[in-house]
Amino acid sequence: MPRTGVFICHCGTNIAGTVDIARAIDASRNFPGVVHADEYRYLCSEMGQDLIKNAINENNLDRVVVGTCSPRMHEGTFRKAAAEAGLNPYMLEVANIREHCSWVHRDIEEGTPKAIALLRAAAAKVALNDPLDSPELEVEKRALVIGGGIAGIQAAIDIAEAGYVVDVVEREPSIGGRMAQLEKTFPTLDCSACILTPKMVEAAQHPNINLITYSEVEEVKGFVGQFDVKIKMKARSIDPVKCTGCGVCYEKCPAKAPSEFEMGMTKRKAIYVPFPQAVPNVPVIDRENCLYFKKGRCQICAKECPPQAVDYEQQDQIIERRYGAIIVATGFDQLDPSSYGEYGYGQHPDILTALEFERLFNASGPTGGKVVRLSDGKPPKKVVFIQCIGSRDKARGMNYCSKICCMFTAKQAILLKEKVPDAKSYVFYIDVRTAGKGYEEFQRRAAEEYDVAYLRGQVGKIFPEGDHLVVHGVDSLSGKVVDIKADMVVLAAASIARADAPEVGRIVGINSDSYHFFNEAHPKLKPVETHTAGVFIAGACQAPKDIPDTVAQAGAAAVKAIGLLSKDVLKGEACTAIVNQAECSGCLYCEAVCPYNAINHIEIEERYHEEMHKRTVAEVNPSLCQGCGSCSVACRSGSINLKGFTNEQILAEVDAICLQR
Amino acid sequence: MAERYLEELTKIHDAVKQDLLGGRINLLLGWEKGHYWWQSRPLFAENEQDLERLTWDSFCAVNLSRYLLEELKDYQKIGVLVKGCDSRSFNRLLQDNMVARQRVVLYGLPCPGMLDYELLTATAEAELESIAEQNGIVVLRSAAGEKTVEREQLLLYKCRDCRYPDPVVYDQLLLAPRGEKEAPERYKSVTKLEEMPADERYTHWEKELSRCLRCYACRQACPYCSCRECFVEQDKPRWQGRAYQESENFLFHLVRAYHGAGRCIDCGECQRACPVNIPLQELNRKLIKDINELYGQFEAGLNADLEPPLLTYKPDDPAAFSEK
Amino acid sequence: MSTALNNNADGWDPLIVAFCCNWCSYAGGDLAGTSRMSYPANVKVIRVPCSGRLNPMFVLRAFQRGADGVLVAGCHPGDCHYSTGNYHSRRRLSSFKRLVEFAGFEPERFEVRWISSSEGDKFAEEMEAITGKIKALGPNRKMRDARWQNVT
Amino acid sequence: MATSSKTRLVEEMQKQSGQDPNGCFQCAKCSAACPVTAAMDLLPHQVIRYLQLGLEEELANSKTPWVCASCFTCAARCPRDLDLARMMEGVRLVMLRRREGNKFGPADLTPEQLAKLPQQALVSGFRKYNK
Repeated sequence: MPRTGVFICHCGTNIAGTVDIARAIDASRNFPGVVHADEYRYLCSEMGQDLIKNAINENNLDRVVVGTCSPRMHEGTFRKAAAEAGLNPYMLEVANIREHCSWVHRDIEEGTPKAIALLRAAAAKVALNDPLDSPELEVEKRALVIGGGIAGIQAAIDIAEAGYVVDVVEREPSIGGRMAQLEKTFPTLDCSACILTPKMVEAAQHPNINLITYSEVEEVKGFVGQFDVKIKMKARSIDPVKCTGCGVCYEKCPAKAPSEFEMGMTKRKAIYVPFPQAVPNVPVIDRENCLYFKKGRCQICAKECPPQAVDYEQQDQIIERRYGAIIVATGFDQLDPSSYGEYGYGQHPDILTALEFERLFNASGPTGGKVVRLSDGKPPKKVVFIQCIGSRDKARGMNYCSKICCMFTAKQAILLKEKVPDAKSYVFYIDVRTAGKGYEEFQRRAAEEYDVAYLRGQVGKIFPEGDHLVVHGVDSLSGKVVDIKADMVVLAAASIARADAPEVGRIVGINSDSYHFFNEAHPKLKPVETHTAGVFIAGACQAPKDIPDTVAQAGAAAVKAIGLLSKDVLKGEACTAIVNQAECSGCLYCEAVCPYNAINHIEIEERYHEEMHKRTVAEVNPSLCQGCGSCSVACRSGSINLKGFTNEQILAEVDAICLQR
Repeated sequence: MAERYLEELTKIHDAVKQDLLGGRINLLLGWEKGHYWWQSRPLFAENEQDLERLTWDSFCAVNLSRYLLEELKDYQKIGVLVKGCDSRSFNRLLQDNMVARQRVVLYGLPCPGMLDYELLTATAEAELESIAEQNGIVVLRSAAGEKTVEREQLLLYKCRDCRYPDPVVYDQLLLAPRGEKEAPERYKSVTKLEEMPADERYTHWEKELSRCLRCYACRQACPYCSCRECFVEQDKPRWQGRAYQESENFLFHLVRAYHGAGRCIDCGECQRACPVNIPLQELNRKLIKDINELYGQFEAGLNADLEPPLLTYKPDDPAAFSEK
Repeated sequence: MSTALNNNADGWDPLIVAFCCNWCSYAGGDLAGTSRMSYPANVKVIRVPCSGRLNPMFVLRAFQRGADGVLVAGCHPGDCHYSTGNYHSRRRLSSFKRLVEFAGFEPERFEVRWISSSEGDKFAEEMEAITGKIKALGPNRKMRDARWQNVT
Repeated sequence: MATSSKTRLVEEMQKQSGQDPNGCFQCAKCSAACPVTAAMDLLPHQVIRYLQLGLEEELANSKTPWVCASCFTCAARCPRDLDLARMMEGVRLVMLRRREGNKFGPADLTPEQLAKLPQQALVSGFRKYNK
């Protein structure tokens, strides 16, 4: 039989004004299992807590009900007090007789019976309470950052500065990501490389940062504090210790392939660094295009390499490491506009995507920094920019706004004017969106100082006519159809999730929205957390965003990771789900509804007809379970229950509230 | 005696005999004649001798897939004869992880619909001696003479609005497929009940459920009732009161039906098994109808890879509450 | 109705059980209190972590034991503390609500509301509204366990 | 749903075409894609704008719905998945019915005419001239 003590707080007159405390105490004495009842003016005060502690000891109480303010207010206080008196803190229940009773009901006659009902329900529940423990788990003090773009670099530097070791896994041979491809950044027109390269170097030289480039994460197991990760290091064919980065190898290499970094607009060698400022400055051999790997002959690079760093025998390697926290910063792709037949992308060399056009400004780009037409090498005098290619397009593209195009278009139009002073830009737009510090001013400068003509409307057709491209569009504000004889067309193609984002999400265990951007745990309050504890997201893998937002988010993700790593052990949720495996039939509906991947299945052995049989049942990982209880409802036989809110407890509360009015 | 589909039976017999003797299966779940000529009960055939009792006629209504739950504990590999509904039951069990696909060989039998003995006698208006079937016509023979009735008129309730007479999953299809059917009257009774005022509807169910003996035959026959311990028998917590009274009868039947929400394949075995003829299928069909209306067309058991609607959601799902 | 109940409609005051999720609706109830709003004492709240924890069997139990109305309140869809709990409960409780109505319950007897932690006013209004609706309907006798009829 | 402020013309057009003009955000892609804008007094996107604003009279006086060739290029290009060609047809139907009313019905035709005229012509005629 339980030995329950009931303690009712007056809260000055806050409760006592509307609840007849004496009547409530009398009623409480008659609840099943209640052996002691007392009252106090302010139960949350030190004296009040002492009253509870003493009563626990004097009356040998094994569970406690407090009739006080909301459990959201002082449940923690009273649990601590109970624990100090030697009880398990979860052997206490709160009857909310202030916010849910005395404050919302008018008088003693209304408030008293309701308070008694709430106290009776709490007493009925506490009679079924079991001692609970929060699971404890050790934290591996090392972080993994997936993706070496500006988001990953920033997050890694922040974590490293806080004193924790961090590994950055980058798929490409160099870190830098999309930002490395940019010439200038809006709205300040900073040179992108000038602000990014120092960060790349800092990341490379930081004693707490390990760059693992040309590598991919293959498997993530475990959970917050203890993720066990397999990383595949693709064979680079170069010994990075010996390599000095002199570049002789790629100067001499005879085999060529389209350069990924230059969006295929120019060629690189089969042995290459993607761009001059690459970090690490160690080439890779692209084995698909290397003559030696293809035909078994050549080996010029090996012969020419002064420190003899080329190693054709190198194999892919698997690194297995444990991490406490993971930051996913895998970035974005640009939509391929060739499916939009009306723009003729891919059919004419002077119809470019914005990212391709960006490369024309870069001194190491395909044109050596000269803004010229790829068709005839002449500088373009009329350039038409078209916005929302595949953005805001629910019929053929993405329903969302890509957020950055209005700004990078203004930037490119300004840069164009600076490189080709007699050039004229036209921008076809639907709406100009410039929310951001200094953004509106920047876009207005493009229109007012750089003579960029903004046409509100869209383009229906582009076709070549002689040397030109005729852009047939409409200016909806004047209501006129316009034909512009352009020299070049730049398409602001939508920013989209990486093609392999679903795969990355599956490996890491985070979910995505319908566009395959990773989902944050809460759209407002948990913008960098995910539903998997210990995994955070940063940058454009979450949604299209510009560099300032990306860097801010990376910092936020880093802080969350640092907060996690700074703990030696993690205290998990005590009220977690638990499976009665003898009853579980193994249908795993619980697994299907769990938002935290906290439910797995295991095989157990059972004796049946003198033989051992294997059977699948569900199992909860209490470190991952957050205690929502959705699984317990998906289970028809009640074989999975939620500690602290068990089926028995809730039914007992229902009974207690209903039985007597 | 009822007419046996001799030609079809021979085909079935030959196919399963080969597998049973050849060791591809250790047990065949089929049907054999029961005590009366109008009963066909499950057959558990381990050998050639057992197989001689195999039957296939218009009374093979019993859903055999459900028996896998027990038999798989004793036999490594089991062959099952499956009609359309039995095959969808099998998918139900498969999706609920109750059976291992590789341990079961399914012999598909496109089904003409099974006959309802009570309906036969009621139509004959005398004690039946035998029936004969030809081309969709049934000849009822009784002391009162012969009576000829269209076969469609004599089907079991569960077969009348069957949409999938053909097995949807099988290893071997033994008979010619019959194709999908329309079931325009499937929700007729549900709609009729929906149109009643609430109190009248309650009185209707009060009357129907008052007959319930709580024998749980509906549960035993049901392919979605596969829990190791049903809520009605649990003590901790005691969901279901033991008392034999209206309140508890309602609780049982509402929860039984609710546990099939998005999972019930509408095979009607619950209702067929009910000894007091409670129209249980209407409760199940109500849930199917609503889920289809609210969350899109879904037929449980058609495809074991499609998640049951109550295990998933869409962010913009509609709701049935007075506030949307 | 075959079950005659002792409590006549004169001295009758409805009992309404409200299951509230801890993070939104229960907190909304707290805010109603902090803001000193008022609503009828007929409503008694049971705290659950999430509306996704709400097993329909809890609702039926309340009706069996004499509740005249049952309300489930959770976070607005999209705002669930556990991200997907109320999406699941929306489907579960929608089909369940239709089922209990099919069994003969008046639609007002069982309702679901989305109330955020900032909607103290909505919490109070909804409690007022459901109490009014249940009062208009009268005592619930459907599915009520005959053995509890003498309870005062 | 908020109560609709749509005019009769728009409501009827919407009933006929199944297209809601409020889905349009006026990017004017339809106008850019349309091959017959040269012959129009209102550009296609302006027709939708007028529908959004309920400018019935102005629409009634416009040539555009009658110039529309129903080539469906606008529908193929629309990023909002709207079918302007259907809307145009809806506008034409509503206008015709208003203007012509119950001009003639099956009873106005002789059995010989009914037998002789192609079915398509009959259906199309009744759609336009019989409410």
